[in-house]
Amino acid sequence: MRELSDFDEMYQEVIIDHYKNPRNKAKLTNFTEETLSHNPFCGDEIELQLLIEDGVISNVSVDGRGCAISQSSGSLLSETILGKTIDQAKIDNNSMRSLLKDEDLDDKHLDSLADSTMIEGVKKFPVRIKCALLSWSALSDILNNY
Amino acid sequence: MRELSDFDEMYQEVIIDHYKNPRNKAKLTNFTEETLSHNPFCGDEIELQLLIEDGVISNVSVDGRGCAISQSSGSLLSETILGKTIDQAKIDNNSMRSLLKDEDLDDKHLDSLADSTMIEGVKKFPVRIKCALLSWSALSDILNNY
Amino acid sequence: MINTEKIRKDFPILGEKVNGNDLVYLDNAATSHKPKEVINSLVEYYEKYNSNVHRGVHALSIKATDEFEKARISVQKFINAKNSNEIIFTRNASESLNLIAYSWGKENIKLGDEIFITPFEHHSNIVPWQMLCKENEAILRYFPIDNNGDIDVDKFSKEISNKTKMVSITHMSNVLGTVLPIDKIIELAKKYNAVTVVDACQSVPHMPVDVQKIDSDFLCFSGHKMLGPTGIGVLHGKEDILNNMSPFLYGGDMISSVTYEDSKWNDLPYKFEAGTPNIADSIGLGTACEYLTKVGMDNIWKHEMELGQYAVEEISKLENFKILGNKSKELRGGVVSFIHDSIHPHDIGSLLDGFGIAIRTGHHCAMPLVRSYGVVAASRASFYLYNKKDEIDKLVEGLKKVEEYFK
Amino acid sequence: MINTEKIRKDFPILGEKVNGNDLVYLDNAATSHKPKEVINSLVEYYEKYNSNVHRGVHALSIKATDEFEKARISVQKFINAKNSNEIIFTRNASESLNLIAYSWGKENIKLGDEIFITPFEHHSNIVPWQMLCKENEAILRYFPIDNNGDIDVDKFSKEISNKTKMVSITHMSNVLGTVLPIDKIIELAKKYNAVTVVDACQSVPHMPVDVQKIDSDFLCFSGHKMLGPTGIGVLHGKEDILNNMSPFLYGGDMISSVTYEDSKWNDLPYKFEAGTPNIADSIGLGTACEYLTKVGMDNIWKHEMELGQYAVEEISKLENFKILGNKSKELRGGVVSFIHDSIHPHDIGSLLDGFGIAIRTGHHCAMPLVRSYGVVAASRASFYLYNKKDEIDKLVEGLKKVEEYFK
Ligand SMILES: Cc1ncc(COP(=O)(O)O)c(C=O)c1O
Ligand SMILES: Cc1ncc(COP(=O)(O)O)c(C=O)c1O
Repeated sequence: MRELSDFDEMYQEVIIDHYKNPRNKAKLTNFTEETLSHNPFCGDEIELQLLIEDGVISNVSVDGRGCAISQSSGSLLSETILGKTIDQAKIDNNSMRSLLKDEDLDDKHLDSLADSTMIEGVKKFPVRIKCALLSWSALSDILNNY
Repeated sequence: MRELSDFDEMYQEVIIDHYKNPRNKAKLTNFTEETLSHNPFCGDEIELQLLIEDGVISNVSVDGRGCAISQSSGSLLSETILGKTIDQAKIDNNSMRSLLKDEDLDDKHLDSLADSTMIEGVKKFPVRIKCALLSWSALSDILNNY
Repeated sequence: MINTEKIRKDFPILGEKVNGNDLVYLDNAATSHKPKEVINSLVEYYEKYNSNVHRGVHALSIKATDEFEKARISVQKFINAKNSNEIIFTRNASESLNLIAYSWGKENIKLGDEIFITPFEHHSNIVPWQMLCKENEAILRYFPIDNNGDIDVDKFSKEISNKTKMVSITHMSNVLGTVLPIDKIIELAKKYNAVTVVDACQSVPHMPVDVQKIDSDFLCFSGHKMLGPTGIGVLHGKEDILNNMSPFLYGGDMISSVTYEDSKWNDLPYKFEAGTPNIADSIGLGTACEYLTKVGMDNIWKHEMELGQYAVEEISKLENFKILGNKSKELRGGVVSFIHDSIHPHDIGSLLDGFGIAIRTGHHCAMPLVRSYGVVAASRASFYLYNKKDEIDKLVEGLKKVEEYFK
Repeated sequence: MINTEKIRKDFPILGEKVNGNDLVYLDNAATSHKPKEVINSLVEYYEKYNSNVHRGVHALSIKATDEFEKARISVQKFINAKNSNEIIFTRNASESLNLIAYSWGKENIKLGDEIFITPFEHHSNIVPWQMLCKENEAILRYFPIDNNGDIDVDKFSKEISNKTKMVSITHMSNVLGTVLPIDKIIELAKKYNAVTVVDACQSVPHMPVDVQKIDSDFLCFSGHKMLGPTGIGVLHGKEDILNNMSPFLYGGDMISSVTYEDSKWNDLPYKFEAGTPNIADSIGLGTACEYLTKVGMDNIWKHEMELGQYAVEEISKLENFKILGNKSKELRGGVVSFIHDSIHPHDIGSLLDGFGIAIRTGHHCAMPLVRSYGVVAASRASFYLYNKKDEIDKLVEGLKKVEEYFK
């Protein structure tokens, strides 16, 4: 029998905090990339703006509407990638997907993801993995052009 | 267990005779009505021509392609209706349908159908009733205009 | 009244455990469960008389054809259609609506014509008309809404005109549970000779529906929402209108003859049923109609109105939850959507699932409507003949725990 | 080789009696029977995890979605498609072909363009193209035939041209059992950039089919002919072509977003799957694919070629019967059509049914082809993995009795 406490792994304190107090939410006036990611089956949205200068993500904004998982994941993503090079952001993106697929990741990769690893608890709730990846898919959309 | 002899009721001698030697098959050059009836599920066809003069069917031709039942029924029909008035042909048409639905029919109606009653054996083989009625449907098509 | 406990025994799935809890299934507007009778009718078909229909002289084919056509008559009787050839089997209501748009719409909707739909529609009753209007340069208009968020029929009566060629409306909203005043709307439409379409996905399964009384030109619904199998839907159309329409899909069964150059169409209903039909599931749907009739559609509707009203009352007592749509009793069936001040529906849904409670969360394929309430998603509980009040109590208990959890 | 006796035990219907005789089912080209596994997978779905798919966060919906998508992957593997999103679930092959005609055809076939089909086609692969050509003022052409009644590829290579925009061919004739030289035809079509469609209704169920090897642009088949349930079919299309096509049916699931004014489409395969899918039967089809793979498509094909050849030989021995089509061994699967000098196929069919033998009689939805043999109807015996030689012996015995009877 599932207990409410089983959900604590998915809804970590950090997650709830990011959901209630999203970081880097303010729209940018100065940005080079912008994309909207959207889950057609549930309606959740993530709008991602990046300012990319000399191959570095020098500013980021994540805004959206949706569940605690998709929105906190977006907020966490913004902290993870801010200041990173394109290449490192690509590595983070792959790491994130590996993490949620339960593949092995070494410390270097985990460290680089920083607090974004806290979303890992959704693995027990596979249907919510899509929520966790919504913002990362937005990032892929942009990085695929680099 | 079904025996070959069970089929004798459907394939009466008269039926087989009319199938092998169809009556009134020759196309008319002088006719007032013509119609083609067709069973889309099996491809059987009946072409019916009537010469109607003063409300009487004074000549008839039935031609077609198909199974022993549909073709013999057409041949029998031609004998049944030849020389009849429109009204009597309409009554025969209804009688025929009643007969195959196993409804009660009095002798007057049965007599008027003449040998066409021999097709009654198909009642045991419901899927073949459509075959038996193909020519009668052609007749309906024409009589409905009267 | 109906005997819920007895009915529940007919539905094998209701004995399932979910996450260690008894299943509380409140997602009936998405799809309903199936009684043993319906499941057995599929098994019987496949184990005893599986065969292709309509063209066989052998015993299996004859039996399959008989049962298939009997199922059509069961459906005909269930909605009191005039003739069984007015019942077209489709895959689902979405296909039924597309059939109308493709076959009736493309030929009859002209430049500048208007089609009216309501803001309450499911995507399946929006997008086909959007596309038809784009292709034929017609105008898609929405019914006006009054201050309560209900359809404003008076205002509509001033907006409808001779330009209005079609009016397509849902009988009951799959989000709000509101029953629409289709009688008045159809009466108005007739005045202007507009063809009427009723999306009966949420009505035919839940209340008595009589197409001759409603007098709709077309009416569509899905089998899977009314105890039937997945993969089977119905289009009802008036015979003379269907007869004047071109076919939609082409192939086996729907033709009367084919030459290398040309083809002739078969009669109704086959003209609209191309290829091997979904024989087993048609038979299953027939069985479902008979099951529902046995229980009684009047009884079912009363039962669901009661559940709906009870759910509205109980959820309204929760401070931070808000019910979407009109709360009035007469206008509402067993569908209740709600939102929370701050907790997102998915999070609510996930936690409730932990307690074995199945609700639907999201846009319910009615994005424009849900968005009109200022949200992208809502939670929805929807009931059927086998639901009972204590399941609503469990739902409300669950919602309280969810709120506690996210405090 | 395959163990027919063991296989027969998996098919409950094969134990049925017909008119007091053991059922001898030789109507597999019309539809096949279903093994217990397939029937059970339907029952399990309805009794354990029935739910709507794709939009649910509750356990049943998650499980239903998982199994539905697993079924798609089973189908993908069965025909070795590159990607599971190339597998579109339809109702049947007829709908798959119509989808191509409506969605790809209407946009890409222009005035004066040519579409080639063969004289061997089923109505479902004729009529959609007749209608498309009428609407778009294109020309429907038929492959030339050589003196043996086979497709004349050499001659075709001189008739195909840059005007040829599409070539749609059956992989195996449902009347003659002939396997068409689709490799050569597709190679030729590619030279002229014509889009290729393969009607694989009679091949995918019976022989190993690899869509990447065939390299067809589209390929269609029906689940009910390959041990799967009725109501489910498949369209395979190459990803880039499908991506460039407009949707066909509009509604739930196939959209990505809807506003009152406009809609955006979902990704493949959902773009082509409007409304609630036929969830149970998709899962059933997946199970059928796995069953067939377990037996081995190579084994099945060998078995059927043998049965086909045996039937041709045995029926040829009967003086007044004539086999339709090419008798050569390599080109023929387990489908044998024949006519009698004077006895009509329906009469043959009725009498055989009396002995429990189910064959199909009529035009087999291929009127032009059957008529080209100077008849409106033929008798057809068609085999599958569970048929055995002694059933063919019974057929031949039956035919002798029929002849005796009508003497
Ligand atoms: C070669 C061929 N094409 C198309 C079809 C049509 O299949 P369905 O009726 O399942 O759509 C059939 C089956 O009758 C067939 O044999
Ligand atoms: C009101 C309404 N219309 C249309 C549909 C579409 O039904 P289906 O998905 O069975 O085609 C639904 C079900 O989701 C509905 O609730």
